[in-house]
Amino acid sequence: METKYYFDYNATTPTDPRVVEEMNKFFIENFHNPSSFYRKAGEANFAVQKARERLAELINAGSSEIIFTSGGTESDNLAVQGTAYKLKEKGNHIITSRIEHPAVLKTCKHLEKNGFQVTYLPVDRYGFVDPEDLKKNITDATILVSIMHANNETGTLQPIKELVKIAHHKGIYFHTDAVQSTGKIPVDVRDLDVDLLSFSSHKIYGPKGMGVLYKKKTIKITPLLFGGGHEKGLRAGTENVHGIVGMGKAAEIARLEMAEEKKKLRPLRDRLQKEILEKIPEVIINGDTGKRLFNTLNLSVKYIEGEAMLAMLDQQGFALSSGSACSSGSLDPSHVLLAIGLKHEEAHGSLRISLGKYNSREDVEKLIEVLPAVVERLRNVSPFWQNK
Amino acid sequence: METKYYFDYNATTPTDPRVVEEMNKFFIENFHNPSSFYRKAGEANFAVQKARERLAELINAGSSEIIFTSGGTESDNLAVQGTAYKLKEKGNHIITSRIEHPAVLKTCKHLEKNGFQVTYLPVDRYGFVDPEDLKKNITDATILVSIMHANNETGTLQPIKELVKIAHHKGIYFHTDAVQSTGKIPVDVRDLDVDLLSFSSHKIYGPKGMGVLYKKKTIKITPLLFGGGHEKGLRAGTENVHGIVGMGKAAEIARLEMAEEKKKLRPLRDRLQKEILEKIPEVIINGDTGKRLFNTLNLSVKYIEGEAMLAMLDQQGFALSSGSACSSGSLDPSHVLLAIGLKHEEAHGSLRISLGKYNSREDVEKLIEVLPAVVERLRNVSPFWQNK
Amino acid sequence: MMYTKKVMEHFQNSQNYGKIEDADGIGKVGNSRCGDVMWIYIKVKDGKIADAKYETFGCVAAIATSSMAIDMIKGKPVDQALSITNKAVAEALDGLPPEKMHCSVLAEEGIKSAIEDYQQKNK
Amino acid sequence: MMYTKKVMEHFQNSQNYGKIEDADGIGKVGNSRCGDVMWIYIKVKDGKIADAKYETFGCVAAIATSSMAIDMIKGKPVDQALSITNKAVAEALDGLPPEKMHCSVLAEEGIKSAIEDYQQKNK
Ligand SMILES: Cc1ncc(COP(=O)(O)O)c(C=O)c1O
Ligand SMILES: Cc1ncc(COP(=O)(O)O)c(C=O)c1O
Repeated sequence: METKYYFDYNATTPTDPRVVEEMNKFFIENFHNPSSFYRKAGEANFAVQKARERLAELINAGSSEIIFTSGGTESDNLAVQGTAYKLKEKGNHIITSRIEHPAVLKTCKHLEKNGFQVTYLPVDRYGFVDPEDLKKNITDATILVSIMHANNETGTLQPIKELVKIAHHKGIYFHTDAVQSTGKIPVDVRDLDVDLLSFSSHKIYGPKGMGVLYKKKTIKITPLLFGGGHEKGLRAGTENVHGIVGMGKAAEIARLEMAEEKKKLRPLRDRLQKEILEKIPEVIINGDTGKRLFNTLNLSVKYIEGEAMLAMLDQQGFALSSGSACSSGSLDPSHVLLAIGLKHEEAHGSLRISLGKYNSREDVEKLIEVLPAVVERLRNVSPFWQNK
Repeated sequence: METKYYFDYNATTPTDPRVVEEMNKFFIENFHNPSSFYRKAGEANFAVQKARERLAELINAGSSEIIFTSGGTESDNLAVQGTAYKLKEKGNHIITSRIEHPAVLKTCKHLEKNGFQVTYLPVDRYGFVDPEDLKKNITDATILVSIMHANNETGTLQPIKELVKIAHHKGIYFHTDAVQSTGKIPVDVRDLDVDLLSFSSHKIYGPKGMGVLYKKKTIKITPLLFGGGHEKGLRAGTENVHGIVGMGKAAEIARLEMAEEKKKLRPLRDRLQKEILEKIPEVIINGDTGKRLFNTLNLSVKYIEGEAMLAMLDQQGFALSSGSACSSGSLDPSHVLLAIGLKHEEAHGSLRISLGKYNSREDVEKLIEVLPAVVERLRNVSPFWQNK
Repeated sequence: MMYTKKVMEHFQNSQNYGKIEDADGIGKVGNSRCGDVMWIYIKVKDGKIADAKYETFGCVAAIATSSMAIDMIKGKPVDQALSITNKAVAEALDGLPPEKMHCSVLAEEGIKSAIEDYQQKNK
Repeated sequence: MMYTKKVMEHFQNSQNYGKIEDADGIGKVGNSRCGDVMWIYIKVKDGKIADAKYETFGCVAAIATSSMAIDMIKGKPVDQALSITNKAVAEALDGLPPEKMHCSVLAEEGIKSAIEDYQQKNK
C-alpha cells in the first residue's frame, strides 16, 4: 500500500505548493548568480534579500543576522564549532545536554578530541534540563552553552529564557537548536535573548538543503566554509537561490499560519493520545505532556519493538518513526529516551507520531483504528507479553 | 533591456529543463526523508542511490566514492581541511597554486592561522604550474597538494596527471578542484589518479546548492559537518533529495552530451576570439590558447576598465564578467590575472566570455557587433587611450 | 529499510508463533537491551522435531527469521536441525539487509539452544 | 551592483568628456592600480569656470561622478567650485553604492586639483 497517512512531520515535511511555485522561476528563467553584475543577477540578489527579510521576520531578528546554510546540521555545526574555535583562547569548556540532536552532540564529541571539554547535562524524566544544574556546571573556562529548544523525539520544550539568563550572567554565549520549534510555535530571538539559533527549511514545508543560523549582531564566530566571501565571509559558496527563496516563502507562510495550524493539530494530537491510552494497555507517554510541541506524541508500547510496529503500519500506509535501534541501523536505541530514564526495552518499543498541516481528522481516526490491532498481533508474538 | 545574451556560464548555468522535471516529484509527492523506514522513504533512498551512480559514472568513480556536499565550495573545504586535520600528526605543509579559486585559497589562508604552512606555487604567463616547481617545493612535512584542473577565469588546464605522479611519488595526497572542467570535458578520476576531486552542480546545468567530493576509497579525511551519520559519517545532514536527484540527472546529460556541446561551442568561442582581435586593437588574450576550456575566452581590453564594459553591455542585454576589482566590490583585481603577470590596469580591463549550451550563433554575432562600439565609447572617455 | 517479500510474508503472516506448553526443549536467546529476544520451543518425537514454535521480541528481521527457522526445522531429524546455519535461514528468506544478519544468527542460536536443552534433559 | 538611473544616464550619455587643449588647470587624480584615474580640465574666465571636461579610466561610478562633477562646476565661480563636496556629487546622482563612494571622493579631489593647478599657474 502507498504511504497515505503521514505522521512523520518531525523527520521532514512536504514542500508547500506555494513554496514550489515561488521557487520555480529560479531554475530556468532567473537562474543567475546573485553576485554577478548584470541586471538579472540583480533580480536574483533582490530575491535573496527579500527571503532574508522574511526569515528574519519569522524569528524577530534583523535581516543582517541571518546566515544561510545548507540545513539544520550545518547551522548547528557552525554555531558550535564556530564559537569554540573563535573563543578557544578564552576557554575550552562547553555545556550542552544529553538529549541534543546528533548535529550538536557529535560536534561536541569531535571538539572533545580537539582540546575542548564538554559537559552533557542530564534531564529529568520529562526531558527537562535543570537550570540549577546549568549554574553548577559553569566554570571559568565555559565559553558556550548549547541547549535545544524543542526536542525532536519527545517535543519537550526547554526553559530557554531562564537558561540564557544564567549563561549571560556569566558572559557566556548561548546557542539553541530550534530546528523543531521554529515555524511551529513563535520563536523570538530578542525575547529568548539567545546569541545563536539554528533552524532548517525542510522542517517547515520549505525545500531540503537549506537552513539558517541566526547570529546576534554583536557575536563573532569562525566560519567553517571559506571561499568567495558570501554571507559576509561567514559562509562561502554560490547562493542556493531557489532554496533561499523557497525557505523564505516557507517562513512567511509559517509566520502567518502557525496559529491556525496549532488550533487544528493540537486537538488531533490530544485525541490520538487519549484514544491510544484508552485502547492499548501498558503504554507510556514519553516527554512532558504540558510543555511540549503541539504536534508531537511519543510513546512506548511495552513488550514489543518499534521497527516491527513501523513495518506493520507501513503495510497499511502509515509513516511514523521509532526510537528503536532496529529502525535506524544503530546499536543503541534513542539516546533521548534513555536520557529520560526509559529502560532499553521501553526505548526499543517507542513510536513517534508527529503531525503536520496536511493531516486530517480522518488520518487520525484511521491510526486509532489500526494501531491496537498492530500492537495486539506483535504482543501475541512476544515472549514478554505472553509470559508476564 | 532584459538579459538576453548570456555569456557567463562559468559563473553559473540555468538548470536544464530535463533536470527540473526529474526533480519535480521530490518536492511534494516524494518529499520523504531517505533515512526513514517506510516505503516512500525507500523510494527517495533509491533515487539518491541512482543519482550517486550517475555522478560516479560521470567521473569514472565507484558510487561509494561520491560524497554529497552543498556545492563546490564545501567540496573544496572538505577536501583541504579534511585532509589537513586528518594528517596533522604526519605533517603540516600544503602545496597549492596562486590561481586557485577562493574556496581553496582562503581555506589555505585559514589553515595558515592554525599551524599549517602553505606554499602557493606561481604560474607562468599562460597560467601553468611548472611540475618542476612542485617537485622542488615538496618537503618531508608535505601532506597535500591541491591544484585546480581548469581555471575559472582563463580556462587554462593544468597537467594534473603529471602533477599527481610527482605528489604520489612522495606518498602525498592530491586534490583537484575540477568545478570548471567536470561536465564540460571528460574527467576520469582513475586516469588522473587524483585522491580527491571537487565539482559543483550549478556549473553543469544542475540545481544550485549541491556539489560532490570524490574521495578515493583508500583515503581517509576528517569531516567538517558532524551529525546524523549520513554519507558514511563524512557529511551529516538530511539529504537534499531534489538537489541530489537533479545533480544526478545533470551528470547523466553532461556525460552523454558533452562531446556534442564541445563541437558546437568551440567554433563559436574561436570565432569570437578571432573577430574581437580583428575588430578591436590592443586586446590581450589571457591564459593559454591551446590547453584551455573550449567555452572560455578571457581578454584584456587595454586602457579601459571592466565594470564599465559590463555595464554598457548589460544595457544591451549581455551578461559577462570581469576580473576588475570594481565589478566584485573588492580592492584588487583578479588574483589569477595578476598571477599570470598582467599589470593592474590590464587586469582591471579584463572580460571573461564563457559560453554554454544555450548560446547560439546569433548571440555570438551580436556580441561581435556590439563590443567594438562599447570599447570605442569607453576609450574615448579614457585618459590613457586619448593621451597614449 | 528494504526487506524481501519473503521476509515480509513471514513477518506478517507467520503462524509459527506461540508457546508449546509441554515443550521438550526451550531455547532463550538474545538480549532485550539490544532489541531482540527469541524463545524457541520444540517438541521431539522419534528423534525428529515434531513441532516447534517461537516467541520473539524484536524487529521485522528477528520475527521473520524466527518464523523461517521454525519452518526449516519442523519434521527434521534433530541432528539435521542442529546443523542449520544462519546463512541458510537468511538465504531461505531471499536475503537480509547486512545490518540485520545478526537476527539470523540469533535464530540459529535459538534452535541450537532449544535442542541442547532437549538433549540436556534427555541425557 | 545597483546604480541609480541618474548614475546610468551620466555614465552612458555624458557629453562632458574629452580634452581641453588650452586648459587653464588640469587635475590628475587616482591610481590605475586601484582601477580609477580621473583627469579634470578647466577653463577659467572672469573668475568663473567657463568650461570643464573630464577623461576617466574607471568603473561606472567613476565615469558618472566625473560627468556630474563637471555639470556642477560649469559656470560656477572658482571658489564655489572649490567647495563642492563628494557627498554633494553623490547626492546629485541620487546616491552611490557604499563601496563606490570613493569614486565621488576622487571627483572632488579632481576638481580641487584642477583648480589648484589653475591657481598655481596664476599666482
Ligand atoms: C532538533 C534537530 N536538530 C537538527 C536537525 C538537523 O537538521 P537538518 O536535517 O536540516 O540537517 C534536526 C533534523 O534532522 C533536528 O530535529
Ligand atoms: C574553480 C571553482 N572552484 C570552486 C567554485 C565554488 O563552487 P560553488 O559555487 O558551487 O560553491 C567555483 C565557482 O564558483 C569555481 O569556479
